[in-house]
Amino acid sequence: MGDLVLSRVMKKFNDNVAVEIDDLEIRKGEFIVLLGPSGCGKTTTLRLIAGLESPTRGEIILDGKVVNALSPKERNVAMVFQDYALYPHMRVYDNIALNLRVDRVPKDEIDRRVHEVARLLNIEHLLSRRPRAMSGGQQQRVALGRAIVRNPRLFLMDEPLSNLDAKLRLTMRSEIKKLHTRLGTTTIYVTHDQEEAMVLADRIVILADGRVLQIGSPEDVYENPRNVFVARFIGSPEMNLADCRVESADGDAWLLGEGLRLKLPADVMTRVAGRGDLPARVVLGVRPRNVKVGRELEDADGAGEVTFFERLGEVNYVHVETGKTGAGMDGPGGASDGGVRDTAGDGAGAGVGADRPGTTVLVARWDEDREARAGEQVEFRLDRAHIHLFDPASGMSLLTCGPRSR
Amino acid sequence: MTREIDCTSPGKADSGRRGLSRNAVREARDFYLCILPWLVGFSGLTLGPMLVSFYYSLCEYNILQPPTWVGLANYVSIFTDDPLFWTALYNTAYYTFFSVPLGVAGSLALALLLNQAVRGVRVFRTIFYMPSIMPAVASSILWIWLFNPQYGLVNRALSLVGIKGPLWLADPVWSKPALILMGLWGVGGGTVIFLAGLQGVPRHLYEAAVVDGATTWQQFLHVTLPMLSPTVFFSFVMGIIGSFQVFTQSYVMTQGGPLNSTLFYVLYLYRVAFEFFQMGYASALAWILFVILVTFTGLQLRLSRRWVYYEGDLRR
Amino acid sequence: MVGRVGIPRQSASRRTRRMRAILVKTLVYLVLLVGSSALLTPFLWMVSTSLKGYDQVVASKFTWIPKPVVWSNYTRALEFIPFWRYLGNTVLVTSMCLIGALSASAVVAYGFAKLRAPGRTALFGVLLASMMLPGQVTMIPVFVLFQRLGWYNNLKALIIPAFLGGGAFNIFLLRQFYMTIPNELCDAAKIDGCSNLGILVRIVAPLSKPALTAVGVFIFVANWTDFFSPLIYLSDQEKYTLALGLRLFQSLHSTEYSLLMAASIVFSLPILVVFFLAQRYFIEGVTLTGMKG
Amino acid sequence: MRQVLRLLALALCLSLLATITTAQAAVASRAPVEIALWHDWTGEGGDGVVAVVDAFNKSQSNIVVKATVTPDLGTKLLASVAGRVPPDVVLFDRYMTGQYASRDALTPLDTYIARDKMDPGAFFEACWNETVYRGKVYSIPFETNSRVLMYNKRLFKEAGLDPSKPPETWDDLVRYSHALTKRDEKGRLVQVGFVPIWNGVSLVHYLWQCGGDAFNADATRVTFNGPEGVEALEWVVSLVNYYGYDNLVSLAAGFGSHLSDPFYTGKVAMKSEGCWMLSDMRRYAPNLVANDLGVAPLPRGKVRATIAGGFSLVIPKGAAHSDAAWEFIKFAVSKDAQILFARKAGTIPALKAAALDPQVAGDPLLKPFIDAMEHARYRPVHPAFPEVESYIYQAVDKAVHGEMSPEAALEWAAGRAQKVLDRYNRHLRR
Repeated sequence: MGDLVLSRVMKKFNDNVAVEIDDLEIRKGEFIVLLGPSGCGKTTTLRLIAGLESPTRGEIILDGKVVNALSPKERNVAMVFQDYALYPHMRVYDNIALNLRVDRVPKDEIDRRVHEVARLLNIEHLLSRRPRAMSGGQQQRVALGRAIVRNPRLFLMDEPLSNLDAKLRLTMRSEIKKLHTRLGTTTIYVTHDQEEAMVLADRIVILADGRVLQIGSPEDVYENPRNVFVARFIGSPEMNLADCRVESADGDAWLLGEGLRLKLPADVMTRVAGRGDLPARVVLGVRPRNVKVGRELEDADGAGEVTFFERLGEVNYVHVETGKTGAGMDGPGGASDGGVRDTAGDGAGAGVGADRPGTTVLVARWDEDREARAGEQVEFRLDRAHIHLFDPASGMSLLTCGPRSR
Repeated sequence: MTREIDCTSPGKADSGRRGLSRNAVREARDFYLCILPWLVGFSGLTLGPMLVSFYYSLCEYNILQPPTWVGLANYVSIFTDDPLFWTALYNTAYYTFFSVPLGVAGSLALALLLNQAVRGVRVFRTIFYMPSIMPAVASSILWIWLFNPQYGLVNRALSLVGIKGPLWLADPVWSKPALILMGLWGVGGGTVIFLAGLQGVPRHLYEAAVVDGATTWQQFLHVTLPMLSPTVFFSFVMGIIGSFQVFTQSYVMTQGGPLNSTLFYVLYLYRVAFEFFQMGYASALAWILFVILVTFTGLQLRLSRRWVYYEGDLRR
Repeated sequence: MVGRVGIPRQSASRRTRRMRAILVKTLVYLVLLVGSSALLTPFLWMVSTSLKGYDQVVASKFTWIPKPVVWSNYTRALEFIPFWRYLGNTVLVTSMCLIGALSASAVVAYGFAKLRAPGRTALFGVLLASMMLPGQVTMIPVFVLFQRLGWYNNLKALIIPAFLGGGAFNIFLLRQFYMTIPNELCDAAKIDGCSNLGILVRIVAPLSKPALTAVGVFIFVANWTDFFSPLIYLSDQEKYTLALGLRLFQSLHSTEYSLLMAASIVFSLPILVVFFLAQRYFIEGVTLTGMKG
Repeated sequence: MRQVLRLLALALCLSLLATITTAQAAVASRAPVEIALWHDWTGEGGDGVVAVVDAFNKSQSNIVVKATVTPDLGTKLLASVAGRVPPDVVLFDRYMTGQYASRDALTPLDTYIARDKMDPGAFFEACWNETVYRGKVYSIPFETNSRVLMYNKRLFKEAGLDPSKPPETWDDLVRYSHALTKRDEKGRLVQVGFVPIWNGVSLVHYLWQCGGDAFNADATRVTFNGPEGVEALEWVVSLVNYYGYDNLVSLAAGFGSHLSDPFYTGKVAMKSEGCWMLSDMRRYAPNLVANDLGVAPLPRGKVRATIAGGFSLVIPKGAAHSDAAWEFIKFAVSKDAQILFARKAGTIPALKAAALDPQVAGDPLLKPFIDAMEHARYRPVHPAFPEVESYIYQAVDKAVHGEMSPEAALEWAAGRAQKVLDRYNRHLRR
């Protein structure tokens, strides 16, 4: 039994369903991240757990007890708000001490605990300031302090880092992680930043339109996205997706897309869900890091023209427009095969925009030391072990997972 | 883009609407506890008298004797045979149409002025607030003098720019504008509300606006005004309710004249009730005014959703 | 606008900015001075009249400075009516009403602004509607009601209603201000274990200090100057308030102008003092709600 | 069982009530009855009321009158009658007697009058008649006032008029007014003679002087739009037009003279005024009173007429101590009390014997007012009259502003007023 269970929980505002979660179990001490784009219901979920909203139906079970009817205080949860929600008229000390005062904790005990927390968060020197007179990072720490000081059963954090600048965000991120390790309190953390989720989470819950799309460890959701949405949402740069036709030739399955064709290896075929056949069309997904690009590659899956070189310093990426190439491609179907040639034709003129129909942009890691030039012709090859196939109609993954956590 | 489960089935959705969760019940209980004093006061001291006055409006009632039922006769004669009713309604609408927007704008402008960090601003604020507590006798004497066609300051000022001022209070055309002008003298009361409202505008919003290169005017338009919109809304609603019930100035200064040009609705109602002892008829007049105001306010409430911004609005 | 131009022009722009600031400030002062002297005129006129003898009051040529200054008008004014007794009554009624109406409206407004409940919108409409019937027609029924309740000729009639809601105007005003307080603060307080009363007392009320002050001033002024309720509910002259006592200076056919003005000034002074003291809250709480960043 | 309980409770209540009332009665027999008198007189008049009350309280030991000054007396009285807590006796504008009596809000006093043989003839006729509604007496006149012409002798001299010969007729009044009018180089008025629309003089006043009246004898028709009314209004309008309405407005108020009448400052040479102004005038314009004030009967149109207003004492219906109240009324209209009040307040006693007593009539300034009582008229004792009069005022307003001819304005007002009168009469008959 988990520490926290959401069972058949639904929340409606007027007639709009904001959240509908059939089953979500969170174990004691876990760091769970609710991840999703804005408006997906993650904050509402958090507020339901906190007791700030009541579910329209369903049960919220904390430690085996249904807590629907309990107030936030009775649930003993602490929450860190996106805008910190520090009380502007109170000094930092009072901000942190308020919940202890409400609980009628003795004065010297309050004093001891506030200072302890302040020490932990390095804000002892700020105790007599007012929130307005502090930087965002400092306010953030105060907000954390307010949550920590009461030893809650659950930490709820609602995009706590979104108002900080990039650098501070990284610092606070690691501090939150350290804090969690140290305190071991079950934490539910809401964010729309997948990187934050990957770094912090024990498990990630991906939400869209109020529903859970996938739950899993960071590497699980990264490696085995259950559908296109998750696939695109997790990982940066985004996973490449290409519409492909499936063709069988000589008992092998081939994928044919814009400027690309590749033979599906046998191990992928065995992972096709239900061991059935692939549909006639699929969406092929592959992460940029799993695409190898070079001037001339052995066993290239396709070729294209570099349209953009993205320098990030540590890692560099190229954008390759497939299906835009001077050379024809070999393949079992010959020149007439594939959508590529149907629309783009051969030798399409230079200067054509990348969004031109019939071409696809493929983002790939660039491992060479030199910069790629725009207009450069390259070949690419996909890492067969890390390709994903999705059903174009439902968006669901067509492959069963490799290492599944659940 | 993709969905795992497809959408709601209506049956499910309905089951959620029935009843409230315990937390919602608790919140509702707290709500009713909070408003209890008002609820008691309203139902005990306001609702009863309101209903009684409605009953009176269907009666011939002279206060001194028990009312006698006449049905809709009062309403019928108000609408069919009472030119003064229309006069009073027109005068009041005229007054409201000008005095409310001018009053709101005036108090807001004054509040902005008095929110500046200038030396002695407290003294200035007190001075500007003074007219709204000035005893009616003193202020009416003052304004009668100010509006004096020959010696009054208003016309003297006008003559400086070559305009021959009107008779003001003694001229049926200018008496209402004169009273509107006089009403603006008391904007200090509304200013207090705006001053309080200005304290709620977070400074960082201005900083953000300055960074975005906003001019003072743009800052006002895009920061101050939206943040003050609840106060502006309040002032408009109260302004309309108040000015439809305007009474004292015309009662003290012009007694409705000249030529009934300052016969405002409530002044007329007052006369009917307390000079002619026709409380039934006056009550009918009051209920017509009530319906007008309820309609107006309802309209304002509806419109307000478009332009009033509440930082702490509740999701429902 | 000026802040955005390039570096070479920055010093010049700074100068224009300073010039503009000075200009604006001068303008502000000018407007304030002109405006306040215009508003002060009647008050000075009252002061001047209050210090004049009979002959000067009606002199065809108005003089600002009385000659001689008749200070005794003030002592006479205070003796003309039982001033100190009326002052005591007024202070009693006003302070009770202030306590009652301010606390009641603060609580009721909190309900309307921050708590969800079925019927809330409708009740708010009723609250607004309750201001729309002119008092002239409800006066008699209210009088009869109060008389039946045994409040006639009793200060209860003036005080108890203040505790029952504190007036629709004040509730509405405070509700509008509460609405501008971010809900996150209330949520945070809920998480911190505050009850709704706790949220009101610890969070919402302190953050609404300017608005509460404004409402307090309104309540004070309204009750201090209220003439009508004491008039119809009190029949013992010993129970009269100052506002009512002030009317005793005006008789049917003649008026003691100097005394009336002297008494009016003494009557208004407390209001001005209260306002002067209270209004520091209008600027003290500068941007308390600076929430973000 | 429940029945029995209810009966028991009832019995208990009744016995309690009985105990209380008997206890009260017991107390009452020992202590004097306290009765409440409401009035709205302050200043000299207020002192007068206090003097009479004090004298009454000293004169006997059974009744104590407690006088309360109530500003806005009308409203408060209405509320208290509606709330069934009226005072025992009220000093109120006699003009209101019809209003209240027709609504059964006053105690008819005929039994008391008969019992104590009070003589109606001892009072000025106009005063007494104004207390009679449908044959019953509802109030006892306490004081009265008439209107006379006050004029400034100095201005008369300056204009070459004989201060010892005030205007006798309307024509004189117009002639004098022309002579007394001064304008500056821009044509603005600096001084005027007589202004017929000032000092709250109703058209009814001029109507009477033309021999007309507002209603016919049985108060079924309004008659103010008859030839007398038209003549009166035409006269008023022509005099106003002579000055120019705009000019009059400009003259009416200035910063220095707002506190009192322009008569004090010599801007107005003649006016119609009641005796109540005398105390104010003595206070604010002592020199004028001492040296230049002339007082004469109002000039006549076809006949002489003045309005006689004033205050009466009434006992509201439902008053707790009407007998005691009557005792006070009797005292208050006794000759001594009447003289006492008149001397303090400077008004005319309603009791003729008091008014003609040298202590009162000896005042040379008051004497003309008392003399004028001979031609005194009073407004119709009919509940419709205030509303009817409001239309008469509107007619004057329209005519003075030139919106309608006097005739048309009166015709319009009569149309509205007749409806009002009919409505009241219909209702009264019911």
